[in-house]
Amino acid sequence: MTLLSAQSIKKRFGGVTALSGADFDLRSGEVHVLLGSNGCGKSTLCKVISGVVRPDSGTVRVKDRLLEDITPRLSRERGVGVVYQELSLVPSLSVAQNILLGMEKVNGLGILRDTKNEEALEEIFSEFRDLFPRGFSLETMVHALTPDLQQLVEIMKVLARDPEILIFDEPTASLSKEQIDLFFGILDRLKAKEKGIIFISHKLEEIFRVGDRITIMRGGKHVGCSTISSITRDEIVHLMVGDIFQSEYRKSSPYRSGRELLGGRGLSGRSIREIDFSLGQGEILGLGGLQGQGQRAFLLTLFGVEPLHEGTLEREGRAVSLKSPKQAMRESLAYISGDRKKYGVFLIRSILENLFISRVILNTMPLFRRKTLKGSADSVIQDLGLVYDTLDRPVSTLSGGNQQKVIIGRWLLNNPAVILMDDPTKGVDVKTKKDLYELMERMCQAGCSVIWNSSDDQELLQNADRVLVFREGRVIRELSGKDLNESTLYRAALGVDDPAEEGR
Amino acid sequence: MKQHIARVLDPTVLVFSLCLVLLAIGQIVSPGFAAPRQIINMLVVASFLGIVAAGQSLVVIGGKNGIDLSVGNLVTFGAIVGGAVMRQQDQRLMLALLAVLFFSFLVGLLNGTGVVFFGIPPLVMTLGMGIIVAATNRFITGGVPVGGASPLLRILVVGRIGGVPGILFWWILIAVLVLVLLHNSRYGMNLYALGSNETAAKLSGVSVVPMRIITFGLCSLLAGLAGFLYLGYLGSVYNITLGDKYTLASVVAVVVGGTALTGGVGGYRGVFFGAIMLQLLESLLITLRMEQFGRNITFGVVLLLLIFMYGRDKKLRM
Amino acid sequence: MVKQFFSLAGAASGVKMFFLKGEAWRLSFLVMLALVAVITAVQPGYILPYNLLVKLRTWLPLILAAYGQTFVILGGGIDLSVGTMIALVNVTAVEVMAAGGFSPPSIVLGLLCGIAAGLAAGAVNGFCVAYLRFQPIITTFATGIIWTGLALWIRPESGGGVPMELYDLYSGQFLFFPLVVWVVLALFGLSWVLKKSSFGVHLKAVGGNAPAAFETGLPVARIRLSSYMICSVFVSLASFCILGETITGNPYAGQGYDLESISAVALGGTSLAGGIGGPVGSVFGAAILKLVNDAIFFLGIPVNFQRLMQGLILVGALAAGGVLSKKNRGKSKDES
Amino acid sequence: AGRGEAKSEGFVIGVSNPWVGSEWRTQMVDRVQEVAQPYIREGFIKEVVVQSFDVPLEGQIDQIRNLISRGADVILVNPADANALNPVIREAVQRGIIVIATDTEVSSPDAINVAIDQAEWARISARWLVDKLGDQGKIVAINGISGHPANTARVRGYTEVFRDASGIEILNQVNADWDNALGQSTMQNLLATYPDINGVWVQDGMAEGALRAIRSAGRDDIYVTGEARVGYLNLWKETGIDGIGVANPPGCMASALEVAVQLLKGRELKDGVLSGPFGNTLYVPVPVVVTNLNFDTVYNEYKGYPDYYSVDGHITPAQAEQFFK
Ligand SMILES: Nc1ncnc2c1ncn2[C@@H]1O[C@H](COP(=O)(O)OP(=O)(O)OP(=O)(O)O)[C@@H](O)[C@H]1O
Ligand SMILES: Nc1ncnc2c1ncn2[C@@H]1O[C@H](COP(=O)(O)OP(=O)(O)OP(=O)(O)O)[C@@H](O)[C@H]1O
Ligand SMILES: [Mg+2]
Ligand SMILES: [Mg+2]
Repeated sequence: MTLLSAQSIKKRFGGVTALSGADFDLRSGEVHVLLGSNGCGKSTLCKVISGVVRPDSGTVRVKDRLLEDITPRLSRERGVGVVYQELSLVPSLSVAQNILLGMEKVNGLGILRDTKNEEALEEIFSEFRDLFPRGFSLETMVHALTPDLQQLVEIMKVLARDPEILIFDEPTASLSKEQIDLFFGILDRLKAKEKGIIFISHKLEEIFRVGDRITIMRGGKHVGCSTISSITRDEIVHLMVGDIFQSEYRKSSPYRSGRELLGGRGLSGRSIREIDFSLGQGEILGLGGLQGQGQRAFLLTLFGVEPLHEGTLEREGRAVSLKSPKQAMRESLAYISGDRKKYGVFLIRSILENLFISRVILNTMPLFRRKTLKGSADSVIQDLGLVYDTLDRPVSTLSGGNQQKVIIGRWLLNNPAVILMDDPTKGVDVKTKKDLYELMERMCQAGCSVIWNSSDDQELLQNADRVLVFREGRVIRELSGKDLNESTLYRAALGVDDPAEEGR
Repeated sequence: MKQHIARVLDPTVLVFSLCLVLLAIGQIVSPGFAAPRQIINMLVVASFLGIVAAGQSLVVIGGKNGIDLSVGNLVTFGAIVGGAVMRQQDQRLMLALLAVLFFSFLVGLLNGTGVVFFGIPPLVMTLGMGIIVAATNRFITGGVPVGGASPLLRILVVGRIGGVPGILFWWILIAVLVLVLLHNSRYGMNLYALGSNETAAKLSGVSVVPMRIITFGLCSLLAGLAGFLYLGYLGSVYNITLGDKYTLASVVAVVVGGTALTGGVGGYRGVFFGAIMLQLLESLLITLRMEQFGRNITFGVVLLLLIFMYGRDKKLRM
Repeated sequence: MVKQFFSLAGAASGVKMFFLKGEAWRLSFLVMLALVAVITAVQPGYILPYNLLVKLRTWLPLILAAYGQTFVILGGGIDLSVGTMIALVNVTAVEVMAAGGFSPPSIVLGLLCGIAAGLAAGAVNGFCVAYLRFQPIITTFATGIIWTGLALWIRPESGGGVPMELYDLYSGQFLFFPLVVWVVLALFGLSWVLKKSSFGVHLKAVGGNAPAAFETGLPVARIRLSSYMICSVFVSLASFCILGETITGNPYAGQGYDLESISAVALGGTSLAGGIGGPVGSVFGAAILKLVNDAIFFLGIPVNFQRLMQGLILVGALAAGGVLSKKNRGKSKDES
Repeated sequence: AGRGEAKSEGFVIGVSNPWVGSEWRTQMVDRVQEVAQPYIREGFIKEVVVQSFDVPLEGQIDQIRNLISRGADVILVNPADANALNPVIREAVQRGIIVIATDTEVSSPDAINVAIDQAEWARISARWLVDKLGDQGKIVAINGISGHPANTARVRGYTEVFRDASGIEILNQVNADWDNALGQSTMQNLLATYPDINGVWVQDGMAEGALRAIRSAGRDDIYVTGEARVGYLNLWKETGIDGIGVANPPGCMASALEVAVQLLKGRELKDGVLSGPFGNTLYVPVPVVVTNLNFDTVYNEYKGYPDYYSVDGHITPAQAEQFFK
């Protein structure tokens, strides 16, 4: 039975088209996987279904009933439950309050019926109890929980509503292996109860493990729908990225060992442990492994944001202590993040300001003329192939890819020696990606070095001269030369070859 | 097309046009309202608010619920300290100015420290600091103001060059400095970055803590300076609540000038005209012989309309 | 290693829970008791039931205003118009009563009209903030100006010939206990109800993370609107207390109550960012503000130091609260 | 101790002042303490306890209650409202406390008021203005806080006078909240709006602001009323205007103290000395009216005082006795 169908949904955010006519349907008793590259509109589609985003056009039907002017409240009443990618928890409320939020059992006066509520909580929590630390109480405030536990709370919250249609937007991204196993167990049971499940994940093995059908999206609409059993990985990837990605890129000039630009011994911090590394001039050092294993923390530590608890950091042989981004900038470090909305861009400010903020901070003169700034940006803008109208426009009028170029430009203006890149191609299209790869190669030839964290293994292997594989905050392997291939990387990331891991 | 509309609704343009409209209405109902002399009079009255609002806009642009409710008391403080140090003597003018600037800056640093290091919301931190400053005012004066403006200060403020009183030159000078500070200085670029995205600002090298503290300092400093100039206008301090009216008025001028209380946008151009607009409106309502209640209601409604145009929060449902 | 991490987090959350379990008012309660003790030490008569009762009568308006303000702040807003709303309610009630010659029915009608005026004002505030998404601070400041205008329109100056009976009513007894004692008891009762009700949780959810509350399906706008309207009911009651105490129709009644009520809320341990705290603390916060004044008077502190002490105590208490809550504050709503 | 018998440890005098914003109030409080000194020395008065703070109406009620707790025998209040304090005054009087209101009159039958007649005070300068203008001309008025009883009485006073002078036209009346600075800017506005003003009726510190505005607009053809404050007198001297300054004495509370002393001594008021709108007011005379006729004398007497100082006066014990049987 078709539980849900969405037809030709369109949605634009300002200048960006998030959905350009997406179709989707969900049957009862299936896990329907939604797949597509970053920014292709998966989350937006889910939000349209749940009423958080109001579509420009298109229809959503639940059990053949048209949902008009959907609000989250309405969709919930019609049996839709969503685990949002960015979670929808209230940090200052307790776990129990969050789980039951909006569906507490009350008496006629609006007073909570404690025993009933507790029963409901117990029922849901019993399954998850083992995953929570000993002594954990449901009265704990959500903000005190680690991200993985918060994710579990969000899952419990949806289960508590016992919806017929469940949407899970990248729920496994921050979960550990045991947590994921439990989650998949739950999915199986929901399936058995004839619920319809939409599951979003970027991890192909998960998709093949639990999916029944798959819809692949690209550029805001679906480009294919099939049962899992009748599709191969290659076909999926092909559908996801299209034909453009034929020309295999590979960093051409190999790393010529030169001076060490940056090096560290025994670096430990909040989420990194005893990391040794050395970065030679002209080298691209990749950071790999599963996501969230300390790669970002490592970069942020190098950039002076996260505190370094132990170990020494050397810049061209000189011991340095970097306590703030500003100090790191003075040592010619640059930090480019792919999570530009949060870490990079000043959406409401002009392109000019976005470009020059760091340059101006390093200037000796505290004053400047905007005209002069504009002039001095020319070469960098050309280098990047930035497309813009005037530099005084807010950066939010640019597309994501161009916004990303602005951030890269910001750092190029500082003539960096070491570029730290934190998943810089997130939500960037293929052409721009390729431009970026070539730019980095040119930078390396000009004497820079790059440390490159990427969640895209393909990208990592194509660009890096060496890859440090992270696991639980440690570097568990260094790959180079012929080891730079997907299977080695994958095995290392999962700890397959690591004798220490075997006993676990 | 959309961009076209956006440009028409540019707060500075809007507020400026509103000023012209108010002048026109005033001139029609009461000929002479828009006479140069009257305009200058209104500008003089607006100037003090304009200077206080300059500081206020810095704090607001810096974001994180930035607001300074101690400015009114600092205006009084500036006038009182200025008068007490100057004791009507020209040779003590510089000393008095420096004292005012130094101590009001210090108050601002304390505000900033409370906000940054103790996590006190700016609203209550500055409210509490306002009480302390008011108390200090009382303490300095013992309830009875001491000293007064020196002749030179009076000339500098109310003396006229070509019919234009000195205070307007000072205001323009301060406005130019603030505009340069906001749009052509490292500080300004950092401030806007901070207000629009603190995390990104930090990762771009902005020193968040000093920036915030200094911004509160500058705000207080400008309020103190406004008080000092006000002393020149008044001659002596008669009333230890004389600055109170500037506290919320400065916030209103900031909002009317198109600087969102959420931070990161706006600037002094709009606020400059915002201060003038408020004064024009006030004058017009008086000229219309509108009774107090009518003035209040009109004023409130105009304010709500302006908020409707550009003082709104983001939608929850996108 | 992972397990170890968990238990650390668990211990930390235990410490945090101690402060955050909605018990921030404990601190304010202690401060309040301490102030009473200090005053009693120099003025033993202070703690006599008669005196405390009389005190309660003058404090009640601020207590009620702060109580109402708490709802708005918990929901993520702020109301700078409570002071002028007090005036609007006051003159409305007095005018209606006067029209009826202060007969008992007209008094009841006057009170009802007063509440209606308050509710209307609260509804306008709430509508602008919740549905039109106006920024609360500046919006309620603007509406506050309008309330003053309306109050002046209804009654340009104070007076109204309110009979002494109204005072007798306010200071009188009701079911063996003074009326004001009942009111305070009712406030504590209501706090308990709020804590135990789903509305209380929803309000905090909206104040703590409005987008999340919305995504969860809570009627965010309606909740914010009701927070303003609930506030206006308590503000109306505050206005009636002032009326009972001053038996005057006064278009300037309630001056200063806006900022003072906000200070009381902050002193009571409620986060001005919304989502954390509760109205009980505000009762104590309001009492602290009043007690500080009394302490200053009875300790014989010179007039010129009084305000200084007041300011220092306010900032000091806020800083202490800030330090405490900084240790256990939730990730602030929008880190960006 | 009841009235009429001296308390062995002396009487306690309470002072309640709900607004500390102006120097006039400071002078009022200072003056009453000064006048109490001789009585304190002779042991008749034990102490003067002051509650002086910016408070709203209910705050003043709280002040009075604190004074009751503190054991005051007399409470001198400068009331913020004519009616609002009646209940608390009754509370105090029921406990045998003498309550005297000053500056503004309260309607409570339990208290007496000792004050100058604000309406008459306003009439003095209004009459002067009419006189100077020769019964012909356009004037504006700058008032204090709208709704404040003293302001209302004053407006009533001058309105009567101007109404009776047929050739006088009031162009506009604006409230400047007894704020010197606001007075100055309001005057600027008015000048620009009405170029043909002949006279300004203005009071309090606002008068100085208004005069400054008029002078800096280069107008010397406008008659201005004013209040006898040192700053105003200085400006008067400096500009050489033909002016008037009517004293509104901060010493009124000291006068109230003198009356209280008589009451504490057990004396009774003569019949018929009480008058006023509520029939409970003891009017004391306006101490000084400064015009060009006596300007130099007054100026020389007050020359050394600071600008904010009001030309003052209060009744002497002997004058107080005149009111009593
Ligand atoms: N609130 C918003 N305002 C503006 N643009 C938005 C908003 N939400 C999403 N977008 C844009 O819409 C597009 C689709 O985003 P969406 O989050 O749906 O992608 P996604 O497929 O979920 O990506 P990911 O795999 O990274 O989660 C993106 O280009 C994004 O930048
Ligand atoms: N939080 C936000 N608020 C407002 N607008 C946003 C927000 N996030 C993204 N946008 C809008 O999204 C656009 C850029 O987002 P996005 O990353 O989706 O671009 P894109 O379509 O992926 O472009 P490209 O193809 O170059 O990657 C901008 O036009 C901006 O208006
Ligand atoms: Mg997504
Ligand atoms: Mg994109």
